[in-house]
Amino acid sequence: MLVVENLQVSYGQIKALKGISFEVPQNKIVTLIGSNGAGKSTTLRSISGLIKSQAGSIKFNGKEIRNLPAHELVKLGMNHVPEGRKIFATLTVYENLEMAAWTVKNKKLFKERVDEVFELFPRLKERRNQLGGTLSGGEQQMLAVGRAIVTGGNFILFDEPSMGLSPLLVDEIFATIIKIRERGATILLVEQNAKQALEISDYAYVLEVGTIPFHGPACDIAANPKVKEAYLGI
Amino acid sequence: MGKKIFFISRRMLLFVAGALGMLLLVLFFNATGIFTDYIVQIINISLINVILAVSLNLINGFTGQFSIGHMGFAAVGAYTSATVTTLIAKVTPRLPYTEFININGYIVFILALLLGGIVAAGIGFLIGFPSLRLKGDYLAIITLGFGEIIRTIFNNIDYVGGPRGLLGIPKFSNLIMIFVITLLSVIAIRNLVFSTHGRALLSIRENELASELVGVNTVRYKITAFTIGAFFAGIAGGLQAHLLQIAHPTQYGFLYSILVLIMVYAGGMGSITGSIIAAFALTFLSEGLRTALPGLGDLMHVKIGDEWRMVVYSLLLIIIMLFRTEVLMGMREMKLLVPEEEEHHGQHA
Amino acid sequence: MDSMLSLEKVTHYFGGLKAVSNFNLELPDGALYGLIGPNGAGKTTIFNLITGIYTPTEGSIKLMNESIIRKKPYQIVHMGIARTFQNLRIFGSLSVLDNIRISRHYTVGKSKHTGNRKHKESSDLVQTNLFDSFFRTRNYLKAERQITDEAIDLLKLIKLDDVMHEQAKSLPYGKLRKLEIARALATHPSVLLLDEPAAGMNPAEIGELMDLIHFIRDNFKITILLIEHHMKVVMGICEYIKVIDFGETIAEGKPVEVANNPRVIEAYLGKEEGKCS
Amino acid sequence: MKKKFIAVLLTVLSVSLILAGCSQKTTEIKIGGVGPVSGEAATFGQSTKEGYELAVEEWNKAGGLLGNQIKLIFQDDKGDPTEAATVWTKLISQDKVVAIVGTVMSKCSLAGAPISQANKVPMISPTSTNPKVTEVGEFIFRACFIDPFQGTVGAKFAYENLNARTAACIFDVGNDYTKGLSEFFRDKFIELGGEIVAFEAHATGATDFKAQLTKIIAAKPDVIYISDYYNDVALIAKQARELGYTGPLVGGDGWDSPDLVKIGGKAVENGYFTNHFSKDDPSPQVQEFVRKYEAKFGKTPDALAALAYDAMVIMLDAIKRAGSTDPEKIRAALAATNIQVVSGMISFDKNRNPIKSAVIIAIKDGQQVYQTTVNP
Amino acid sequence: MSTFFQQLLNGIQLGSIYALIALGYTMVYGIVRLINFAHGDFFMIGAYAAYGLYYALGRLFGAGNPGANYLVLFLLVLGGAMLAGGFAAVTANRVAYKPLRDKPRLSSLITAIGVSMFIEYFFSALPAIGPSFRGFPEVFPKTIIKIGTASVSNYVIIDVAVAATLMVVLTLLVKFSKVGKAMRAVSQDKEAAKLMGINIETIIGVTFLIGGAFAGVAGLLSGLTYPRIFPYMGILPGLKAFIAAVLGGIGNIPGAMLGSYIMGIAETYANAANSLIGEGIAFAILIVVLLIRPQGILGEKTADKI
Repeated sequence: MLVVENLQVSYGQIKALKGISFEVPQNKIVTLIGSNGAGKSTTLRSISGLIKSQAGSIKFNGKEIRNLPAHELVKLGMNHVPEGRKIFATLTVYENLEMAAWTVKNKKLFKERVDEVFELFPRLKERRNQLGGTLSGGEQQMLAVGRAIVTGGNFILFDEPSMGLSPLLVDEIFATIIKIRERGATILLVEQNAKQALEISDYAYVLEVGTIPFHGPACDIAANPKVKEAYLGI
Repeated sequence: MGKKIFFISRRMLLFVAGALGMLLLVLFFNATGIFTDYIVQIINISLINVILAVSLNLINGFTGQFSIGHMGFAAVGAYTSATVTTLIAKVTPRLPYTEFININGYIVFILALLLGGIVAAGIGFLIGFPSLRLKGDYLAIITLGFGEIIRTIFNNIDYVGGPRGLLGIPKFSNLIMIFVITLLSVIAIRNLVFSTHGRALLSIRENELASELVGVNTVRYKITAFTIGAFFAGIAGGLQAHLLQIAHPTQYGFLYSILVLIMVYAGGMGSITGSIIAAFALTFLSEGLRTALPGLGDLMHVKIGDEWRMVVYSLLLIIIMLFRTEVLMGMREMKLLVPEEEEHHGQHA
Repeated sequence: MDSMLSLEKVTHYFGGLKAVSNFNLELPDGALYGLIGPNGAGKTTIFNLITGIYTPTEGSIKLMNESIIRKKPYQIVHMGIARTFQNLRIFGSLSVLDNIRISRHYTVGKSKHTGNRKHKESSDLVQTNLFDSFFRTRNYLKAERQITDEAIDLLKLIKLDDVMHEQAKSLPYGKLRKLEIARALATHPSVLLLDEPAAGMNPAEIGELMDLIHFIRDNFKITILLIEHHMKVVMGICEYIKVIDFGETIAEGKPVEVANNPRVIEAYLGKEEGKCS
Repeated sequence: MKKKFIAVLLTVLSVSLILAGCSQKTTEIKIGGVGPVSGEAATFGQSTKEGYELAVEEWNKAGGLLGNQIKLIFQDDKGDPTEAATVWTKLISQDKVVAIVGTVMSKCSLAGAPISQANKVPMISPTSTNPKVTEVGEFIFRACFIDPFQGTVGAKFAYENLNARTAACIFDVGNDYTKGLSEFFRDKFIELGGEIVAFEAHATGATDFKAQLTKIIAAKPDVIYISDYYNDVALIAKQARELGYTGPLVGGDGWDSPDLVKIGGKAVENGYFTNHFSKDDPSPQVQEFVRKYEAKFGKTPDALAALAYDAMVIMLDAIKRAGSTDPEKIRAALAATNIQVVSGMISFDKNRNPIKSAVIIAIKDGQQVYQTTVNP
Repeated sequence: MSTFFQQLLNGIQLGSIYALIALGYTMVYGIVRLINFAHGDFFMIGAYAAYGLYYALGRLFGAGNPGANYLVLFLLVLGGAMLAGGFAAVTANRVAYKPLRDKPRLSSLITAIGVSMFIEYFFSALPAIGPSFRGFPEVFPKTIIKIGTASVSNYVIIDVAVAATLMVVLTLLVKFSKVGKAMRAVSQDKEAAKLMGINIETIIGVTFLIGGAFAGVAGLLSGLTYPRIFPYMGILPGLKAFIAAVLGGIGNIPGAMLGSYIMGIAETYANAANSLIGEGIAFAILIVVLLIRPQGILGEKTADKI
């Protein structure tokens, strides 16, 4: 579904991605793991059009999408749940969902999806008129995921969905990701919490300072001592 | 060089010599009639603008603060120095003020200028305080407000003429005087910028928090930048008042402060060389259009009146901004302004 | 052994949110301490409290038995605490050398500062003031040369002297991290706080970094407190580790003890559910 | 390096452009004209420029000056003293004009006058009322009244003809002309035995004067003296009427513009102002001027246009009488001026201020009506 | 006491006009963090458009007395002023600000100053407009109403009513419409907005359009109330409105309204108390407020993440 080849991104003179290649097959969960600053977020951001890449190719359903503006990609069905959640703090929960439905012109469809979100996260329903900024970290993450559901893309990029959440919440978020996959979506997941990410993923790529030294099925990677050593540190 | 307290490097000597050479050249051209008094006048105004731009650059470009009320300081300097000289001119009417060589007059003038600078520095010191609490646009607005308040105050002091302006100021400013003072101001600011204190200012611009956390007293240095910037603006104001022989509240309004800001920006934030070039270029451009536009009109057989001059000027400004954002010098300096010992080490390496 | 830096019952609120709760820390002289915990656990907040960016709601912070609460950040630096940042805060458009020279700045123009008891040479610096700068007096040049020489020496020690004339922002990431450490060192600290020094480094660079940290501790005889995500670094170099989560200490001890603490493993590394095994 | 090159190129270009202006023809007599045609005072500069142009065109049609055609070199001073000083040096040193007519704002004339004086280039300002302007030296003249005269005449008129015993003033705090008028009005009015019940200022460029007017009206003056220019006068009058004031309004020559009634409408009825001339004056000079001006520019002239025209004519006449372009001779001729221009019979006193009578004009049914003439 | 009431009315009227200008300033700042110095000139353009349209319509409907239905005429002129102001703002955004979006903020600021200068000098130089003052027509016949000792013209009511209506409309728009929510979303987090599929340039354009249209209306109202227009008329009200916006907390819509009324009323009372220094009062208030509350009255503090 998504094929990335030799993607290169630089910030000024600093090369953040030095030509990485990977692919995400239909209806799979693929995870990119790696330490802080390895270029995980940069990868997601260049795929979803938030930053410009200098070279390479990104094919989405066979179409070259490299350096298309982000809002166009949303129309093509790509959703990006960004790092730090990026909830609109002065918009209510419901309004946040409305914004997520910017490209959804069908009102009925929107209603259905909102109901779906509220079913998935009853906490959000309780707080539907509360401002985004007043939610707790976990609720914000739920909202961020909820927004992706409302937008209804079939390809979702998750950037560190577990960051700053208590273990219980992390479980909940990961469970949701699996549910979203079950609904037919394809997922590219970026995580620091490698163990759990690997558990729910089908395939994994390890990112290390702008390169991918190795990759493989998630279980293999989890078992790979080199990963443990380089990434987990013990 | 033994026990000398001051150290003047060879490069600085070269810079001063070069500058003085240019001065002599201008004087020579003026004497032979190649440069009319008009050109000299534009040079005078450009030089004053150089002081204004370089001193604003110290605050905005080097320290990263955002002041847009710079002419307020110039007003303080102009009014203070001019009040002193006009007063002295009144009580000692026999001092031949208008003569070319007039040692007594010049001593009075220079002391008055310094006084103007010091009073302006005092105001700058006060205006520096909001910079401790406010950043960016908010600081800009406060400085704008202070500038306007200063103007309003002068407008209401009848002793200095109120809206009539302060009149009868002796004409002490001439090319040589302005040139020398501009040169000294530029050297002083350059010395400051290329010093440990200057690096402290730069570090505030680069990252205020990091600056504080490597031990720079950012509070003190921000106020210092405002104070020194104001001092030189005050000197420039004094020079201008003694050139035009009038100080008028409307000369120190918001629009003029903005023009200085444009010079700083166009030349490159954090480049003394850039400010110098931009002050000259923009002053000459605005005057050049006076001649160029009617000439262009003749070519096209249409009459282009003087009212179009500022239209073209502002249009050029927009075009420059759109197509050249790191205008002119960026942050670089011409070699002569970089101390030898800093050539490789310095921030402009 | 005396305690170099001590935090007692430090609590800090952001609005109603408790970011740090009842936090205690005793840093012995010359220690190499690690502070770990998941993202958002409050580690950086502790650094901000120590360096005076925030004032704790409750509790005391003492450097060599002198309270540093309510001191300005720059004063705390002068007293001997230096730090680096999680997100680099380099003076990007200045040269590498200037980045260092700025740190040496505080010794200039100050007639009296608390100074550092171990680094007497800092107070031997020639004092200069604005006047000296304006007129480039001999006194000034002497001081300037001293600052520059010291800065170059430091860069040589840290092995950044080959790039000292480069504009800082043009350096590769790993070197920027090093530069930030060097810049902190240039203030002649007694205590050095490192906020995720290994973030964004590749394994080779990380190895170098670990050596560097050891080297710094031994060579400069300073106390180091380090926040790090990279367990290899933490486990590899720290003598003692404190683990916090949600503002509270959940475990502490020697690396091996901490690494095997189930609470730590769960909080920090995530729960293992065992789909793969 | 490219940037530096561009910068140098720009500078060189500008310098050469300026230098290019040096080439000159000799069959013309060059007269400098100065006024603000850009910036906030542009509207005054526009009228002034038109006044100059009309006079020069007329003289050129009539055969020019001393056998040569007159070339008017008009320059914009933007209402900025710095620009004025530059313009003066340009006209004198670059364009080599024999005389300068200008400029509008006193602050600009004051920046230009010392340069004229030092270079001995005769200058006449059409409208700068600040007494200091001509005090700069013997080469500096003006074509308008100075502040004290008009203020005094206005006060006398209000006290004697309108029988006002209490008066209020409103003026522009940032404009020396309007402030001066109000101050002299106040002093004279008090001297005559009247009482000033309110003396209010407003900011330059303000459009809302209700705060001041409310205060003025509460003080119940018999007359309000508005020393502003017509555009402000119209607004002030409107707002005063809105706030319920019905009494007379008095002002100075700044009122004289066809736009006063256009903007002010009924509000300026029962208004009186002192002026240099009345455009309804049947005298041939006035009628001729109004007709020609209307023909050329398609609008009725205001006081600024008339004074600019007069100033130019006075200067041209002096050069003609001097019979040469020698500055000293022109100066002497100027000092001996005695001609009939649009604003009356003009001669200069020893301070080079015009000795001329003022007229008082009333506004009735949207028309300017000549009331009376007051001699100095 | 009676003058106190009269001055209050005066202040409210002035505040209403400031508010319409300040809203545009604040909205644009909120969304692109640009102090749009040319905003005051959109106000001027609105006034000229209304002026031109009025006479054009007058010619259409018969000279001198353009139609009997003042309300229709007023609404037409109002529409014209809004369109002109909005169009000018959108054009300035497209031509001068958009290309600089990723550049340092100061370059757009300087460009905005350039745009402002250009519009003013250009209008002044244009023979069809020229630098002269023009009288603004009385679109409505003016009547004076006496309330006790205070007297009020129907224009005061029109000003306040139009401003209030527009402010209510804007508030509703921003609060409830999808575009309004998108405006809030974009001003808060451009990146997240992009990820929702919002074309932020469109939203920025809409913001300029609304801001410019409001400035245009303010131009018309100002023309009606203070019937004198000229190319430089936007500078001072623009500056004052800008200060009002900062006072209320720049980027904050209710703040701009509040700040404007505070400015209008404070300025009126200050002028009444001592007209000589009344001019400086706006700045004095501003400085005092900002020193006490740097983010403005209703502004929110933005924390710098360390």
